[in-house]
Amino acid sequence: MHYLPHTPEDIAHMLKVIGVDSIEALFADMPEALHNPDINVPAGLDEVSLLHHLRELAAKNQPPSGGLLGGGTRQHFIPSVTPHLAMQSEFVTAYTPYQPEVAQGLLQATFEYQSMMTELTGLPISNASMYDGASSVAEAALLAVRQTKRKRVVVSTGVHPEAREVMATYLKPLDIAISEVSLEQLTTSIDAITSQLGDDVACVIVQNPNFLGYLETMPALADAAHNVGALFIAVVDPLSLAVLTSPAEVGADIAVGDGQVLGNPTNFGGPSFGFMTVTDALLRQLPGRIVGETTDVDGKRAFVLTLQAREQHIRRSKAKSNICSNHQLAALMATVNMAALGPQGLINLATSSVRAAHTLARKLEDAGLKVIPGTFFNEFVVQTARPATEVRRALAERNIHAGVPVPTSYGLGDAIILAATELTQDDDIADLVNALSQIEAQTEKALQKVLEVAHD
Amino acid sequence: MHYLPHTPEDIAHMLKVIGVDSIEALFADMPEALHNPDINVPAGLDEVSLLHHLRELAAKNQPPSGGLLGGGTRQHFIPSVTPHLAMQSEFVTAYTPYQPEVAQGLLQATFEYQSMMTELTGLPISNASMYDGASSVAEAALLAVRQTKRKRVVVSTGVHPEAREVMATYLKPLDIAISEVSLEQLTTSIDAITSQLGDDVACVIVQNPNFLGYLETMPALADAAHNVGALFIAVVDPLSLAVLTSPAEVGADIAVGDGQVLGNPTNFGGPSFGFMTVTDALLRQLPGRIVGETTDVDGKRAFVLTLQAREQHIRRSKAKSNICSNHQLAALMATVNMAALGPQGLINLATSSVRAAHTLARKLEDAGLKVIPGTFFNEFVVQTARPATEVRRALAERNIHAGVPVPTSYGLGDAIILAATELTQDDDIADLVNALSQIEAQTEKALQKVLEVAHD
Amino acid sequence: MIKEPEAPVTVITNKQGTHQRDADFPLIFERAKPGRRAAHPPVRDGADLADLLGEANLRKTVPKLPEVSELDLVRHYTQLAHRQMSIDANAYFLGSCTMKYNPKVNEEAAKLFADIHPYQDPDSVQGALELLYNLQTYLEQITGMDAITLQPAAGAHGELTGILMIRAYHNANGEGDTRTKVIVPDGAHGTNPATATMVGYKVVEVPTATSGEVDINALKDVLDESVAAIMLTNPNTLGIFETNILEISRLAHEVGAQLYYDGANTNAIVGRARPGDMGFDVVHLNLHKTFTTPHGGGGPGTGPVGVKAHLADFLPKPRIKQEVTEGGTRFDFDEDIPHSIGRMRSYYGNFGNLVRAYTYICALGREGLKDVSGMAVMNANYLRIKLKEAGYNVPFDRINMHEFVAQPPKGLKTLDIAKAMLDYGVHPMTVYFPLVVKEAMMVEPTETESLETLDAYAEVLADILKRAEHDPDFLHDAPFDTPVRRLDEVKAARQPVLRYTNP
Amino acid sequence: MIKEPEAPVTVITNKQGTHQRDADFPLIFERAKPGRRAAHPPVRDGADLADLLGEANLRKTVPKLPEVSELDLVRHYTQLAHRQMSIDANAYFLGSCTMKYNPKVNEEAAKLFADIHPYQDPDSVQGALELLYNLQTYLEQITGMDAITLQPAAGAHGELTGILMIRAYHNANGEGDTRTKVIVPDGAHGTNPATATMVGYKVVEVPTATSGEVDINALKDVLDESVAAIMLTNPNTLGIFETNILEISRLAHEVGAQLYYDGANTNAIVGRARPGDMGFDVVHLNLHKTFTTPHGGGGPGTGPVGVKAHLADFLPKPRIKQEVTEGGTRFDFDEDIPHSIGRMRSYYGNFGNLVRAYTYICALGREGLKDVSGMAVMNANYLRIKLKEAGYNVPFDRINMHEFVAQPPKGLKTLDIAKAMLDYGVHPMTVYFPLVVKEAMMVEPTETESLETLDAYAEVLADILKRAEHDPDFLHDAPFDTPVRRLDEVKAARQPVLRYTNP
Ligand SMILES: Cc1ncc(COP(=O)(O)O)c(C=O)c1O
Ligand SMILES: Cc1ncc(COP(=O)(O)O)c(C=O)c1O
Repeated sequence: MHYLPHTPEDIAHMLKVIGVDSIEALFADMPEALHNPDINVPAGLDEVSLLHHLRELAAKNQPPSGGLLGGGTRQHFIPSVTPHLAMQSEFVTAYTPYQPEVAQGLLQATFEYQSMMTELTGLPISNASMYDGASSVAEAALLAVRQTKRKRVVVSTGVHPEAREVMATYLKPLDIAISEVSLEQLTTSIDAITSQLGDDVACVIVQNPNFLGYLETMPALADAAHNVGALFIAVVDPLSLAVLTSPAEVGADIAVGDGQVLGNPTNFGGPSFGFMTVTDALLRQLPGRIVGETTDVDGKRAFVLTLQAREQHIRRSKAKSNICSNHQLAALMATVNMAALGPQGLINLATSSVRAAHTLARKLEDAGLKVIPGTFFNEFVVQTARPATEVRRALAERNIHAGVPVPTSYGLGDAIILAATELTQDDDIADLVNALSQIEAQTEKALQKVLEVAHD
Repeated sequence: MHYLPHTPEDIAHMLKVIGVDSIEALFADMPEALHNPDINVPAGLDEVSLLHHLRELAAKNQPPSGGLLGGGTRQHFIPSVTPHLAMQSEFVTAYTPYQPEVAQGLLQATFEYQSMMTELTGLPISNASMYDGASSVAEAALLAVRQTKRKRVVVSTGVHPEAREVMATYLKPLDIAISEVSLEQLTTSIDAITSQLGDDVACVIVQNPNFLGYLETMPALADAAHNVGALFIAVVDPLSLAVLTSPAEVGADIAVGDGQVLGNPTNFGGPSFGFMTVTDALLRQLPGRIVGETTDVDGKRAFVLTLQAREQHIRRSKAKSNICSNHQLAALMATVNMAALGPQGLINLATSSVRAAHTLARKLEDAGLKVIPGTFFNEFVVQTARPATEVRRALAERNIHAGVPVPTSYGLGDAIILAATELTQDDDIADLVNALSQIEAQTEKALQKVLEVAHD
Repeated sequence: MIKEPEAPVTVITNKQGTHQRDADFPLIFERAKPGRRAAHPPVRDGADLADLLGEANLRKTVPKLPEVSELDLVRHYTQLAHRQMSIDANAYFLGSCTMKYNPKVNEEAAKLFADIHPYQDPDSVQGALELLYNLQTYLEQITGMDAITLQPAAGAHGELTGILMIRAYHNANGEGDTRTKVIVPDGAHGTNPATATMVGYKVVEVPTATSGEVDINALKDVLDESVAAIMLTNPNTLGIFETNILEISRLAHEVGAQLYYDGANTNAIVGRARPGDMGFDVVHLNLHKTFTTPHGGGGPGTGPVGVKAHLADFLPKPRIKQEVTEGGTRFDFDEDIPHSIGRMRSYYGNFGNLVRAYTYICALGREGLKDVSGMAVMNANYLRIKLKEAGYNVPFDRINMHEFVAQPPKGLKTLDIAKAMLDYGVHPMTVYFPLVVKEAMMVEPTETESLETLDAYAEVLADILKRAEHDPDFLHDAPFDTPVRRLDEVKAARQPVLRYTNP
Repeated sequence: MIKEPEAPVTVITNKQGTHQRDADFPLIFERAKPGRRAAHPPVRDGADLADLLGEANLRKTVPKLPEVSELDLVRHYTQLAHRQMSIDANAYFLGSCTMKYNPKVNEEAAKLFADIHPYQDPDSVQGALELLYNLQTYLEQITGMDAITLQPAAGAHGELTGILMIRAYHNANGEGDTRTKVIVPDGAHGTNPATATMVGYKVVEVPTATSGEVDINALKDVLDESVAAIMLTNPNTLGIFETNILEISRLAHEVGAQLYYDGANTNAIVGRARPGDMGFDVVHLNLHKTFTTPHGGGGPGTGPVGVKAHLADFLPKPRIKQEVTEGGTRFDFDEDIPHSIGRMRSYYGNFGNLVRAYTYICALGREGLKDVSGMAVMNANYLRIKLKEAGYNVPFDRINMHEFVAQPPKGLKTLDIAKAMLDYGVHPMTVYFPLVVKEAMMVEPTETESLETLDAYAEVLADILKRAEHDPDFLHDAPFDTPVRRLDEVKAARQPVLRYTNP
């Protein structure tokens, strides 16, 4: 199939107007050698065959249910009204709103987004969105370096491992040093952080709830950072902010994170969006687009992209970042979704998730499984007898999708992260507890055997 | 869940303005005895539980594939763009366009619909849609009675049995006689029809392709009707008109039918829509809404509901029909779909269906099954050794959904109608042929046994 | 609000062939060009159709349908959507139409059932049948009737079904020939008398009393053994509850007439009172009103009908039955209805809408349904007061139910007010219905509208009166800002142009 | 085109508190009221959060998010959609952005994969991995590169990925410290120099020759062993093909510099020529341009990067690998990339968009892709001629590729022309870019636009010049018919108001 409107007559007429006698002639500027490469891509399909092919591929996936998988992306309730409104084609097929008179739809929705994110984080300034949580952490570190003119970054390993990897990738070429501070068991130790601090430190980066799901003592960590004149960067789960103390309240200068949990499907990890909110002092250092309020010639309120002097299309090599396209549509999904749920709805989601997770943990303990104790939000760690990936596989074979492997670097041995959300039903919990118990039991038996064998 | 905006403060304020002290007080006009009936309906659900319940119900259905089921409703290709455009909420949530200045969207789309239906049928006048094919047949018969002032209707049993039932229901109270003319084997016999004709006959109604799928000799039947001053009503499959001679060409005065095949899902039989097109002479007798072209005060072209003097809201007891709501949205689906496919696309669908059906028939014959020979479009009859519903069940158990039972009234014994469309793949055909052969074979064996038993 | 493209349009379409700012919006035919195509279906090769079907059966000319690219198709119907008011974008308080919010979750639900076929083996559609069976029982409960058919495709179709059953009932009692009349109030909707006529009955109109209710004495005068049925809407089309309903029911049944309930106004009483308890023998519901299936620009609607036990044998076939066997429960079609009037339409009704209505009922539940009527009636009464304050006249000024009828101040025309409203982005109320009120403005805000929207609506109507005082002409010239302005409807009827014809 | 409701809005929102025709459109916050709610999630009872999480960790104040009913929510965002131009409703010829039609079937495809989780067992997402693997191979074929990463989230992100790999490559060759510069043409997109800076390189700009191509002599002057990379767009941002590309590639490689291809303009050559064959070492593609994933009002985009074999060891991880075993083929993540630069983002890229792009490539196939560039280039050249006829100036007047840059006639401002276009329902072209042309009007019609739309677009631009002659002021005052008119952008920047604050 194709999407071309051209009839043979159209083509003849247009070539005539242009004054060439063939399509090929339009490509005369291309060196001979480049023409007609042999591109090995299958022939086109009609729409029925196309969807048939895609449905076959989709049938080879088993979408999880019950919200048991976490690790930065979680399945949450998205009301039917959210995608209906956010995915209206006027929004979906528009470009960046560079002509404000005919882009008030997106500009105002983005202003609403900024307002909501500042409400959640308590910090007064938000940009219009970033790519994802991980790259937002990296951009936040760069911002801190620009602002403080210091070249070392202190980060807790409680920050999502992939976010730390991305930050490392971004910072390396700029010779910015990264001091990673390992968790003590489950949380970040103030002493460990402090021991790394000095007047060369641009920022301290801590995630709350941390990657393992446990809560950090954010205010103390923020103070420690400020004591050496470093910025404190809080990496947060925006949904958790419906009930947890906000980054502003704990003293953060910058809040960043991934917005998927606010109303985007899990999408195999993308697209979602990253967010960044900052204190007034950091406004001019903020990367990415910002929408501001103003008036038109008739005095009517209107919205427009503003403070663009920070951006690449104006400042080029002196821009605060090279970001151009952001993740506006995913941020719009979150905007509509937050308006649909309202504060109470968000609080319900957060509260129900926490309760479900704690119920799950208790039931696992009752079943004799090794839940690592601690104050966790809606994810927590269970130690297993078998390697995490094997446990996850064994669960998947029972059509239960759960168990994010805990990297060995955390020194917790074989362990998985379990999550729960408001979508987790009691039977999801029961099934998981049974399945895990079985799997563990089998492993124990297996180990027994090995030992016996060893004995004789 | 609920869809109410009222806060307690709103309610208090509004009751105060109204001057009553409770909601109950607003219902004081209702006799005491009526209040607080005990209505046994379950408690409300949140959205997640609601969709969970509906998905469980949906999981108890097995949607057919391969377009093998016919009988007035068939699965056809509907491009993704069709529902996207037709189901825009501005169309979906609008009422009948009684305020034309702000309803040009639906009015123009309906005008386009009327134009397309007149193109397909060749008859110059179309209404804006009816409920379905069956009720359209009944309304067409009533139209003929009004126009000719005659009180007998001649109808071939080639017309869909359910359409004939509906017509009988509509005509009975008005003492309009119905003369049913049985098919001779597969098609309507001119002699049989003629033998029923007289100057008391308002119309002759014939379906082409008929219910069994076979083609009728429409022109001759039309002449026969006209010879006695009766109207000729052609019940047609609108998709077939992409390739078959149009009702106008065969001499029909009225064309009616069901529009599902033009771009609506099978929907377990509804909603689709009925259409009716007529000759100029019948315009003032046409039931239902009609959109016409005119200009506004600035001379701009505009569209408006017109000739409403035929309708119930103006003429009340003297209206041509009591129809008010029609099936506009389903007609819009067809309008967008016809524009998406264009004439060539419709011809492709029709041609591919015919070829698929004839291929299926040949392969069944090759396999030794009893296809009743004749000139059929994309449905045809196969005689079976077992009762039709049992055969259909046996196929369903093999997850093949096919085999519309042929009513015994057709005197064809145990028989099923098979269909094929452009969605029918070669392996759909192969699977059906194999399955049917097996089922028939088993039955033969079973019969053998019975006979043997009988012998000893 | 954004203008639809003009030049891309006008250059292609307008008669003068030159670009002009205010050109006609093109028809899809006028955007077309031979050889273009949006959708690409699969194509099966094979024999020539002439060989398979016979040359004589084949059409000689290709139907002149539009040929457009997918983008041009999308632009056309997206722009048309922008030329259309709707509940989702505008306040739309059409009296008698119950333009309430249509939940998006209903649409998700309908998609789950879109691909099943009416003629597949019943055991392969047990989920659909179970849903229909549940809906039948819920609607029995909500209406207080003994049996429900889900078949009718709209309210008027439900009326036809109901009156046909009443006729069949009288026939069965040997009164078919003696009962020749159907009584309807002068305020009745047009479909009521039209339906009676379709069933061969003579229509007798009874006037409305000063109370706004049926004139009960006038009713008594015409009520006798020749009456087959009385058709009532309760609350009636003035939005007033018929306080004498129980007596009317008694009177009707005394003379052996059947009482028919036009359910268009059920939103006023849903969850709080039941037509069955009022003494009605037959009830139709408009699922596209009270039960939130979308109006779709005029349809499809759905008009299930409920009856009392004595009429159950006359219901159209098939109904949905539940069979409880040792193997568990199973659902199937029930064709075995002794004196059934027959079929009202093909298959089993507008299933897609039945799914939507079922979804709505399950979402709200018993208590939720009761809140619907409570808030609907409160909204309507509040708005009645506000319109009075704004200077409008309310002829039957008493506590109303879900809707009320107002009039413009002396000298002003309802039509002009309605047209003036369009420039405010607000859709007018139902106008010139019911016929019993001159210059009728029939307002039904429904329960899903917020206090702010009601106040704003009242302000618009107040503003129009203020402006009319200063500048009387503006009322006759409005609207000014709509895609097209007032239309020449006489021309449309006198020289009907009902389809596009290639130039 | 239909006005959005004014009164229902203004009464709630406008500062004066009284109804006025031209009131501000409300923010969702201004439609809100405590206690309202649109969506109804399930709620799990259980322990107090204070007990589970500790009082100290809990937020003291509820975030002031809007509280609205579902209908008010729907009205708000439906009306906002009506205040937004889009490809689906308007001609939208933004140069460099490739605003082509975004097929609806892509959206259907994306829905099929929306619910899988990045951390589930790879064996439970084989379909997704197979799709990604296929897409990697197709993009290798289309670009002529040896290996592809699908991770980057946008074009600029792809640039960063590519330049980081080039840096890692030079480091591995012990040239990390000596190669300190990246060369970009003065016509380059802002992301190119910005990216070089982010990787710690010094940016050296080379001028554009009178031909519209890179000034090759100027390039030679700055090209030496200190250069890490040259970043080019080909065709360049003037829509002109760099005819010396093969020589440039030779020169670059002679001094050991790497050649980077900014793929934003791939629509001009897709299916016909490959950056790999031109000698580029690294390529990024904008799937939201050439491969029809929607722009979404600014994103999400997707920027896969392709490299030649010598750079494959530096690709970010993970990539998708295929394992052919006796048990059949299996797909998995490949974390084992020796000198990988690391990760560019979480998980595996913008998967949802990768599905859309894959759907598009499968739909068109090899031949279809070739037609895309053919028709895109033809459309652009045709429009160039038409704009010249209309009186516009084309500085580099030669056969262009998929886009071209024009200028208004002497004395007129591009900004004024752009604003005037809005009243015709036509979106302006890209303005004031590239910087090498004064008053630049950068026009890219794309292949999905029809001849009629191109002619209409040219007519609009001609009409604007005609009107400007008779009435010069109109140009400075336009637009007149848009939801809002020209904005005070200085005020927006001087006194930034960047969020709603409760009054
Ligand atoms: C009072 C009344 N009765 C009957 C009807 C007819 O219902 P339908 O349009 O569904 O046929 C209506 C619809 O407007 C109505 O308002
Ligand atoms: C030439 C060119 N390069 C790079 C980019 C940046 O791409 P993205 O917006 O996807 O980051 C663009 C986007 O406009 C562009 O036009």
